[in-house]
Amino acid sequence: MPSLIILVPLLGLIILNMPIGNFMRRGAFWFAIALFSAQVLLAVFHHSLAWTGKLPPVDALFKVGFTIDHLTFIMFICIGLVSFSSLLVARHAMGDEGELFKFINLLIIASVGMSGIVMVKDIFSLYIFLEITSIASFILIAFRKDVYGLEGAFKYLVLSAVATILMLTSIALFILVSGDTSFSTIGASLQSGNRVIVMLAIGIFICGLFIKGGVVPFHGWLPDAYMSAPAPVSILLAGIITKAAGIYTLIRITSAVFGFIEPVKAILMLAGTVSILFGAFAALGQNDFKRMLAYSSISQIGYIVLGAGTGTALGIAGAVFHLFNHSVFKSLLFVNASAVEKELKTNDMNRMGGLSYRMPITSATSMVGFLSTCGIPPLSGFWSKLLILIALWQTGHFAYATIAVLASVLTLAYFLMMQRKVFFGKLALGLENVKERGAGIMFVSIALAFITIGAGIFFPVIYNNFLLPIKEILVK
Amino acid sequence: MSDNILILPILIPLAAGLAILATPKKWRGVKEAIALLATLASLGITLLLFGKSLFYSIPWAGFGISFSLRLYPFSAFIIAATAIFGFLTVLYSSSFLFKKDYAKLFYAYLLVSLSFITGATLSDNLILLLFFWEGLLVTLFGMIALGNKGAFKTATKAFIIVGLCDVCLMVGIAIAGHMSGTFEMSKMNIPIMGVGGIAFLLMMIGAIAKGGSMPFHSWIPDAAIDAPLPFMAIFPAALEKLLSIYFLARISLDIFKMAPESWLSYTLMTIGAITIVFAVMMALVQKDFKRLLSYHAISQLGYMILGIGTLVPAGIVGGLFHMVNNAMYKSCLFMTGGAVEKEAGTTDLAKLGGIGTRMPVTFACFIITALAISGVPPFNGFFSKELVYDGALERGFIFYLAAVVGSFFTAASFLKLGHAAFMGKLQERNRGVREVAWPMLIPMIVIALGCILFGIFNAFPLNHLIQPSISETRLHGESFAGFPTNMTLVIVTVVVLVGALLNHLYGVKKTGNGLGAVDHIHYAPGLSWIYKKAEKGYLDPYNLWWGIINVFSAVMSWIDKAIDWLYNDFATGVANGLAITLKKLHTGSYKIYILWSIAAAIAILVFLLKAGA
Amino acid sequence: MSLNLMQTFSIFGFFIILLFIVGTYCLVVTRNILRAVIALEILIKAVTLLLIVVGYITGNVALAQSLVITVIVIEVVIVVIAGGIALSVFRHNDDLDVRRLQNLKG
Amino acid sequence: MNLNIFLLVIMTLAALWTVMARSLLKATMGLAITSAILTILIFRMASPLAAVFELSVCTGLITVVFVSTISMTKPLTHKEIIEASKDRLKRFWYLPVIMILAAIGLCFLKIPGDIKPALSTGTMDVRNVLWNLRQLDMFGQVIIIIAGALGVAILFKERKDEP
Repeated sequence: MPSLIILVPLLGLIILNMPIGNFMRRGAFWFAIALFSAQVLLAVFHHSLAWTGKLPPVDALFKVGFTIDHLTFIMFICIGLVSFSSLLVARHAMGDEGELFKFINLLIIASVGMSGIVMVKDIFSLYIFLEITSIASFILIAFRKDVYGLEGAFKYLVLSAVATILMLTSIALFILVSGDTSFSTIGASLQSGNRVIVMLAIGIFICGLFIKGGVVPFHGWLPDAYMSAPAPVSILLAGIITKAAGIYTLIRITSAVFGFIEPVKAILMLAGTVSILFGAFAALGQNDFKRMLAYSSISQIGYIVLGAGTGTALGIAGAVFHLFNHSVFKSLLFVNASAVEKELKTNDMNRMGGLSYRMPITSATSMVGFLSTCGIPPLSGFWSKLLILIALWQTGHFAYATIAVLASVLTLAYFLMMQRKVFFGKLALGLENVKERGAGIMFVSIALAFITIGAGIFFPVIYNNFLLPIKEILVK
Repeated sequence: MSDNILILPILIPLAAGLAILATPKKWRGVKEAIALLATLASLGITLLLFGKSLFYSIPWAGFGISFSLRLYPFSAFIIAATAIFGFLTVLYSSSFLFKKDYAKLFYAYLLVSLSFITGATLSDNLILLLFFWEGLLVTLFGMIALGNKGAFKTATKAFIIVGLCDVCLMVGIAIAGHMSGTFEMSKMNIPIMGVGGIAFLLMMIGAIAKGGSMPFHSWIPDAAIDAPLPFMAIFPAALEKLLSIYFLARISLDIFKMAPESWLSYTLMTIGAITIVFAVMMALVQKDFKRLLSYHAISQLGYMILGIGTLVPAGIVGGLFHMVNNAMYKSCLFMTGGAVEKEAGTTDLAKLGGIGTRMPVTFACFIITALAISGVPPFNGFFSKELVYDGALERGFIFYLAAVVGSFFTAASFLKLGHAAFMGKLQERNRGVREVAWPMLIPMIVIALGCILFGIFNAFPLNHLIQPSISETRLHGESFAGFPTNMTLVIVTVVVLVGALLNHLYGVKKTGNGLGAVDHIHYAPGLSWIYKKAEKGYLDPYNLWWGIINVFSAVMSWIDKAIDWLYNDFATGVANGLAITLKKLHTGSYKIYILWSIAAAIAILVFLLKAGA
Repeated sequence: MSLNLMQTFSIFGFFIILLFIVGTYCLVVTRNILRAVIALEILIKAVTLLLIVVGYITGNVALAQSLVITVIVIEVVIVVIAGGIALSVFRHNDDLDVRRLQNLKG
Repeated sequence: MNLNIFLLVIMTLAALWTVMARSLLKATMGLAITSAILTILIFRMASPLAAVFELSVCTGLITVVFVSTISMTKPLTHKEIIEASKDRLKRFWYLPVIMILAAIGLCFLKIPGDIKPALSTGTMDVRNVLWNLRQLDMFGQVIIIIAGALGVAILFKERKDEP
């Protein structure tokens, strides 16, 4: 069953590229919608089956088997949500049918990569799916072949290749001490001496994942890539790709392989805190809408890493929920940024102003997104930050908790600045004819805003049914 | 009666607020009607609930965080007061804001705030309380931001100051919950020692900052100018004081069981005394109706903090009674200010004057409430202040002295305000001033009557509202109703008030123009002989006195500005500096990024090898 | 570890680290996009060698081989993409200088 | 073993030459040579299949990719090459020094004695591993090749709006 989640898109990809005339090209959008729906349905269906404990015989195609638990389920939901958003925005943003067709192909490949990342149980397969996702992202960033996109793609490619090399080195060292590449074998062998090699391997792997996830100070590529990518690609990158490739993997690998040992926890928490502060301060100084959102992403990634670094069930639940929330509200903000960019032909915030008069829905939904980012109750961002804070408090990390809370004020500061420059105040010159974007983009914004609000209001339900069971990944 | 009726006073205003948001702008009068009905309904329910004790709890977020509401005399009394003020403010605003663009948003925010305040008051769980408390932060921001041009900046300032203090509250709650193992307030009992003291201090900061005590006050005077007036009449004047003092009383009397010997008691009293004196000094030199009132709103909070901080029965009862009284006369004073603003178009005292005859009802209300705030018998302010004096004297002469000095200047500044605004010669630009419409008058009259009734029949509020709110062990069975028993204190008060009057008359005679117009004496014929007597002496001492006051006020205003600078310039300056530095570090070259990564990777590896192997 | 295998591992490790230094240095110092890609190639060669050596001394030759084959395939695709990006950059800038790829900053 | 050391030395020198070579074409040649020596090493490590892949794909295909990319970009004039090489020398002569220093440093570095590699006893055929145990990797390769093809289609195509 789980292998269907990655096999169906491959099949779809092959069907999509069959030389059967222009028919597939035109229907590519609806085909992709159907494909993603199928993928999400499979995930949900499988999840409900896992609940009752009645797994159908896992197909014999992939002997390695897959992990399906509550964590993967949440990741599937995120992947589905962001892919849908990106697809809908692409339909409006892409120039012609041919471009859209290529975009959809790459989007499907990226989503296969991410689905693989969240399911695999083998460290080398993990590397392969990371590469699939990364390669799709390089091409997507360079999609328009403008000079900025190429620059962003090149920087991402170089840093990502370095990360790949680090991870492969680490995999080689793991093979040296365990003789295999599956999570369970490596995890079991880490206890048997070889401390130096093991620590070296763990450190190198974490560094590689930090590069992929954009944790400070490994983040250099991230603002450039987010900023230069075409609108739907920014949504995809910011919403899910870096989270799945870097942060989810970090949580999974640490819980399944390394174990939450003290030095690893210390590194995660320190890196998380540095990211929070660094990202927030850097965001404060930005004039470019998308670049500011990118730095804000770095800051929010910091919260996730900080929460995961506590190593407690609560901290990981908070981190995963923040990951979900971040996928939703950062996609929302990037969707709105793309709407603004498309209308105004610029991302410079100094040339905007008063857009709330002309684009009320974009303005209101951004407000929801940014309030959630700042952790204002009762939006969902509040709850995830609260969980992370409680976890920090319970584990006795008072200083980190204080910094995390104070950084919320910084978050508020830069988002207030953004909101004032872009949406409030007097209508800037030359923007009199700006209109709200098409219904498709507005639909995406409104839907994501409602998810943010809904996840906040129904937090107890989500918490008890989806977040609390995540602690099963800690039990080995 | 089923327990879940407790949700209604929270849900009704919330639903109404959301409904107003959904109403189209063009439907004139609909939003006012919804707001009035909703506040009336919640008023009815809270009155129905009055005197009952209910408890309602459903599991909520896990970890012992349940949605638990507790109604007992204290909270019942606060939510009833909230509902009354809510209703009166909506009534007042329905006329004041009638044609303003932002009326819709204002009503929505107001109703949501009412809901949150009721929720915060009822909640028995600290996390739930925090939830409502933080929600108030957002509506506070929203309401201030609705005002005029500078409002956004003021709103940001308020948001940052109050938000930072709320963070303190959050940390305090976390410590308290950690120490007692539960977040249910009725089950908590924490000794004030070591970490417990810190927890109390943090929660206290959160509580008094909501009310706007020094040094967290600086947004209130700005908001007085920038924010919509009904906001000032209900928030800093009434509801935030109610909530702030309610929570302060809860933490110091219920959760922490403070004893008078505790150092925190002295901390509280000192904060109270400083707030009283400093804020009133600032108020004295203000030249704007609303700004002057806003400093008094800060100063009066000092009496309540002082009263509760004494931790002796008289002080606590006095502090709580003062909270009610202050909410009444201060909101009424702001409403008169609003009436003046609506008619005269300004609140600058230099441009007002003599409009008392044009607006007799407003003026009458102003006189009653000004007398009440100055502590003139038999108005309500007198009785509560006497109780606070009593408590303060019991704990230390210096605190009593601060309270009396505050009283002196309060009286002096209201004499000045009344004179400058309502008496004196009618200026040309104010010819068109007329009495305001009835929806604005009714709340003022009701509250002014309340001030008289709560004064003359003070046994009713004291016996039925205040004293039941405090546990019997605190009160030792005493009752404080009736005329104060300690006649020495009464005589001192009267002397101080008379002194203030003399001082005022003298000052007016001396300056002869400007804000304290000379002619006012003739409009108050009963007072003219005192004035003549006072003329014969004290000339130079007065000048000297005034000089000292000016220097003192200048120092205070400098401190005020320094605090302002800290919030406004220093913090943003540091943040901007860091932001620019970080911007410069990102040179755009991938090589730099690789070098960062390598350096960090080496650091991580060295750390891991040291720590793990 | 038997002495012989240990010695093998040390000697190979020595040269693998040297190769890492060569690749990293070139990656950081070069001014040409294609040469940066070549530097990445050298790094990947070093990793390939490491994988093979590890497979050899643990006796997991088959596993190491299958991993290396996959790594090689991925390596080719990355080089092709990087070449494509270099070519597109050339069409814009008329040279391959990485110093002209610093427009996104701050 | 001695042959292995010899090959490793040659490979490192080839890599050095690749990096320091004057023209891009020479660098590509150097990379191909490095790769070829690596092939021999892999072969000597009892991994013939991987060696074949390395030889055909890395030594062959990647060189072709590089050469074709270089030929599509404008080659520098002779004068420019000389200018550039002077500049290169300035930047790259540190590398041999660093390498010698690192080599000396590494000689003193003791490999920790407690390394216990997980020795495998079973002998499995590589084809068996590849096709029966690691099908997921094969699946990944298929997807990656599709992605690469799309990349070629998108990135190598001339932009329409360009003159």
